[in-house]
Amino acid sequence: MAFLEVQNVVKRFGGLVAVAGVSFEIEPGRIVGLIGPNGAGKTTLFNLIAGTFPCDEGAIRFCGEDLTRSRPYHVCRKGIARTFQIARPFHEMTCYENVVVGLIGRDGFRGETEARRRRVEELLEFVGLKDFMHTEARHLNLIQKKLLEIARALATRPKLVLLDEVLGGLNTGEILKALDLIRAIRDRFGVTILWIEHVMGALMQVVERLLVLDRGRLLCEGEPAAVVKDPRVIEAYLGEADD
Amino acid sequence: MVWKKVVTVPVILGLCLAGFLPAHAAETIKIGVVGPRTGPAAATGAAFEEGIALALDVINGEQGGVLGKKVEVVFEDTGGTPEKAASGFEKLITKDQVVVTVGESHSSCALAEVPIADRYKHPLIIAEAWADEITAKNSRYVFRAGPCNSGVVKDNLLGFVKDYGFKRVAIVAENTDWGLGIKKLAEDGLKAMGVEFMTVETERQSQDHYTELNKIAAFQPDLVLAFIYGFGVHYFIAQANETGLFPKKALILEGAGPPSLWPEFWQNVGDAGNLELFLSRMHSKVDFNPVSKKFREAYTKKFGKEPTDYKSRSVYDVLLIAADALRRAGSTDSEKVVDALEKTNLEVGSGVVQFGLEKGDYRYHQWQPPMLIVQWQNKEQVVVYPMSVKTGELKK
Amino acid sequence: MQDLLLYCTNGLLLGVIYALSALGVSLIVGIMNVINFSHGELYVLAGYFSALFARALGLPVLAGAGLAVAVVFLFGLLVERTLIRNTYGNDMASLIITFVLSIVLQNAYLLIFGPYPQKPPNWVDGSTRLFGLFYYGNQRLAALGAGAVVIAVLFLVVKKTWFGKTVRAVAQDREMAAMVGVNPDGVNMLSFALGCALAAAAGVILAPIFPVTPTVSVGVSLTAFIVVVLGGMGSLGGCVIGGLILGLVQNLGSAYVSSGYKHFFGFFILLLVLTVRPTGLFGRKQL
Amino acid sequence: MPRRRTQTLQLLMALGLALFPFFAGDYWLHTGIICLFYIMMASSWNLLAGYTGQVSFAHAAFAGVGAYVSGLAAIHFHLPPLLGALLGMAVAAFLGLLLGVLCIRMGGIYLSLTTLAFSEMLRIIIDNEYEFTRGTMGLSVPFILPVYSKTTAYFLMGAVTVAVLCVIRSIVRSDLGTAFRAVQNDETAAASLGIHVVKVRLAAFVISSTMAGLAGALYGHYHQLITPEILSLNLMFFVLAIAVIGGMGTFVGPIVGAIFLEFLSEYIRIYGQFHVLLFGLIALAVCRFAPQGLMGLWQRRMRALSS
Repeated sequence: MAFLEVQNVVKRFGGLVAVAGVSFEIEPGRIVGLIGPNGAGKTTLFNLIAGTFPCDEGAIRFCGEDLTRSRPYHVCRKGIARTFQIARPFHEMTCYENVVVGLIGRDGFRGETEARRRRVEELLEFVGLKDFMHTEARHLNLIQKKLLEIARALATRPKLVLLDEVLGGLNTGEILKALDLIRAIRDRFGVTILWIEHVMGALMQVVERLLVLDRGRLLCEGEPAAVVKDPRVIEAYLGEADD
Repeated sequence: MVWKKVVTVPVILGLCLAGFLPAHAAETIKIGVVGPRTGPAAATGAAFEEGIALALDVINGEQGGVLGKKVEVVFEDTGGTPEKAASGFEKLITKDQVVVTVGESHSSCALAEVPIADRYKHPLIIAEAWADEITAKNSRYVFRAGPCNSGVVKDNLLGFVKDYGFKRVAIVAENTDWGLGIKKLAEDGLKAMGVEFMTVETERQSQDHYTELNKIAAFQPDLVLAFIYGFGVHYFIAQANETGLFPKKALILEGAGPPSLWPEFWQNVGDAGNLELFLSRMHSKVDFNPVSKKFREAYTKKFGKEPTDYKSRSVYDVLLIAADALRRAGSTDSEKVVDALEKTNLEVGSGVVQFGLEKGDYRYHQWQPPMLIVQWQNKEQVVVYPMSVKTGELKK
Repeated sequence: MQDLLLYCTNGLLLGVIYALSALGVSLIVGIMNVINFSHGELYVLAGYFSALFARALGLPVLAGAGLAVAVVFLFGLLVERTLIRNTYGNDMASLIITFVLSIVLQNAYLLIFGPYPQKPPNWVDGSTRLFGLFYYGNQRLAALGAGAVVIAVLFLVVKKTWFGKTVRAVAQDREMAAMVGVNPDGVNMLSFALGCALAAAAGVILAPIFPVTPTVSVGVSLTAFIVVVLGGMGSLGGCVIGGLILGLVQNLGSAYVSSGYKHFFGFFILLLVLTVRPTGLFGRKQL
Repeated sequence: MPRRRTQTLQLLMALGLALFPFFAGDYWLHTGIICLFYIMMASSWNLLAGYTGQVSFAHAAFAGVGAYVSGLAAIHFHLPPLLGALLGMAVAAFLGLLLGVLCIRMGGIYLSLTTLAFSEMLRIIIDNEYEFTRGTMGLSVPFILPVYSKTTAYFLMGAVTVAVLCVIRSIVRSDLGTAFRAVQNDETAAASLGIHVVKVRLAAFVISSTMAGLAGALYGHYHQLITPEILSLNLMFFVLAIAVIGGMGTFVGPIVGAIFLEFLSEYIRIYGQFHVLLFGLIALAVCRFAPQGLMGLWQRRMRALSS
């Protein structure tokens, strides 16, 4: 039984085929990178896994359960959490409340308890937003919003987290901290990570496997070092550079 | 910042409190008028205002006021909706402290006002709300010196149908309390007379009556009784003309009255208005008595035109009745005013008013004025019914 | 049988009129995702202006009508710039603001024009016998013709012209359109005003048959919403079909069921369609 | 504001409200009762529109459902008005659930238009089923209490209003309230965190419809007259304007808005027909320049003062 199994999924928007039959598997406890040029269908693939869009064809199985037709809330309760390419915190709510949404989404409406308060504080401390606990999310900067999304996603006690571009716009020091954080997510919470990223250099330091998507298809997958040397991958990226 | 609050808070509080304080001792006697000044029937409100001005000239002028004081009228808008009417009427009683209230031209509003008149034991004289139920409730405090549906149907419409020998009558009625109420009475009357008839209901707000007209045309009537109040009847007449029903095949008798007198009538119906019939309480060539003559002269003098909407005189009449009752009661005490009203025997523009005193049905506290059926003939009003006062022949 | 023919004819003819009065809503919702609640008020405004220009200024009826549409177009530009622009992306804010605007306009008309109906002169008089069966007012037939022309012109503009292509580009993807050099703000302003002008066109065409009062606007807006939802938001073709369906249903319903329930049937069909097919009969997207 | 001062203020307000009937005349008492009705209506609409971002135009219609069900039950089955109000509330809840199931998954503009259609259908039925509902003439119903007394009615309405407000407050502060706001802020993000968006919205819709039904039933019995006017867009506009002017999405906003508008409308009553125009203009200005309403302005001011 595979942990996450994506089987030949297809997604079309009108005439455009965004994802054209992608299959792969992920083992638990790994940090897996997902790369590819712009418009390769990476975020669409995330949306299919998370249930935001229904697949036109194919199947998605997670821990032996079929999630192909599942709605996003159901996918989440099964243990897949995500962040968004453009951060989408609940702007009019405080950081604390943002994290609480993740908790009640997973556990139901159980009311505020001391244990829950501690857990929220822990999560915010983990991503380094403890000082902003009672700040409304719209007052945060871009990086902080991304961090808040991660804390919120972790609050749902996921087995798999889908990270969509966490490093964009960060300077070198910040990137190093973020990489530590991502490692810590896996090590401390035992969460598997599937991670879309454009900042290749940083990505390579952390991931243990790479998937490369191009024009809706899986170009290749494997060890990061091997993948980046693959001529098809180089061509895909060079092709993009030519545009 | 603090000094600002120190000033503003007492000012606001003071303003609020000022509103709660009861009105100080009255130097005038206040009479309330209820009627639609806004909404679809706002034209009636305008007619009421003319009638009020003329009545006040008489009451405060030649009659020298009431109980040694001048009379002041407070005109409250009902918007033609019962809720607004009820709260406005209650406001007249509790806030303005009027001693008697007159007016109204919507049955629904009047019916909402009856329980309030009862609750506050406040005399209410209805001028132009026709539903039988208003007086049929037999409230001690509610009077009507105006037409009621039963009176209109029995005394006028059925007589008209019979005397002119119409054979097939179509009834079109708006689906409101008034429309459906008077429709029922007309149906019963026609059935009793053995005249063939059919009925179509319509929406008051509707601007398109082709479907209803098609149904009516299929029946091939020679008279259409239209119980639609407001502009709807204008559209109905114009479209009846377009579809070739009126006046070629059948005449239309509009059972509400004033809409055929409103200034927009000719704009909306165009030439199709010719030969249309309608109910009215007033006609320039028919003077019932010296009071109606005086009203017409005063109106022409004050407004520089002939009175058109008869509801100006309806409210004029009830104001005179109220002033007369206050004088005879010798006090503003409502019980005494009601007693005085019950003994009313006063000549007003529509005739000599005497309220029915026998409890049991709608005739209690009701006085039915004589009604006319008028036909537009080349934009002239010709009275064609009752036969005794007609000023011309009915044209088909 | 003759009756049925008559009700159907009447229904179809009214259907074109309904489609005409819904075009403005359809265009605006299609491009901007904004439901213009004050649609009916703009319709009424144009009706007032056309009556005013024809009667007070003595302009020929059609010139007065054209001028009225132009004035409402300008008014539409103004409304978009001052009220709608900063609500983009928030459907509910634009809904609330146009709803409030509709109430404000209704009451402003009451203050300015009074509660009385205003009617521009008829373009043509008399009536014509159709199929040798029944009479139909000539003004209605003229309105029908004018309505058909407006619908046809709008289709041509949207499908064939540069403006139409730009507008459709914006409607499909605002960011992409902005990248290729289209100014979405300008397009929005123009399309909102165009939607208003379509409401106005309906107003001036229909005011001679159904004179305008401050309160008829509610009925106009409601009818337009039914038509737009029936046809599918933003689909102009659906809008025409929706209008025809509504016309037929209303006429057959009020003929064979109850004329008091005339307007009920439209709402009922709306609920029915939404239950079965939430995006309307021809909806291309869900808002 | 310091906690002490807030408490003192609340105490003073409660005292003022309790003593209100004893120094206000009949007329202002009446205004106060109407004001309580509007507070209930606007607060419950705000729970839906302000906290979950769904603009329903059927709120007045649900008040109408409550009023008519309770009124008809009182007339035909001699049900005491207070029990009738519960029945009206239940029927409003049930209809709210039906309508909600039908239109909530479409959301957004579809919801607004469907609720609009629903309220018009209801109005047409009431107009037409004249024999049963008394149509536009209105249904005369018994007073809310066995004996007519404005003061008692005021206290009854006041108690119910306070109860409704407490329920709203506890919902807003509960996890459900957090879910409401999450759904309003970003439904995609909320769904990705395991929130069942449709269920949460449906809950808001049903709760607010139920409260409208209760408010409507009490209002009808207080007036002793129920007319289709209660279902009209006019009342809907008034409720919406109160929430918008007071401040949507805040607890105090609708209360402040209701008091402000109701008393303003009494002060400018002499201008009769123009007060709706004035409200409209105020609401428009608030929408445009202060989308957070009076409460937003106040909070901004307090923040400016404290910093």
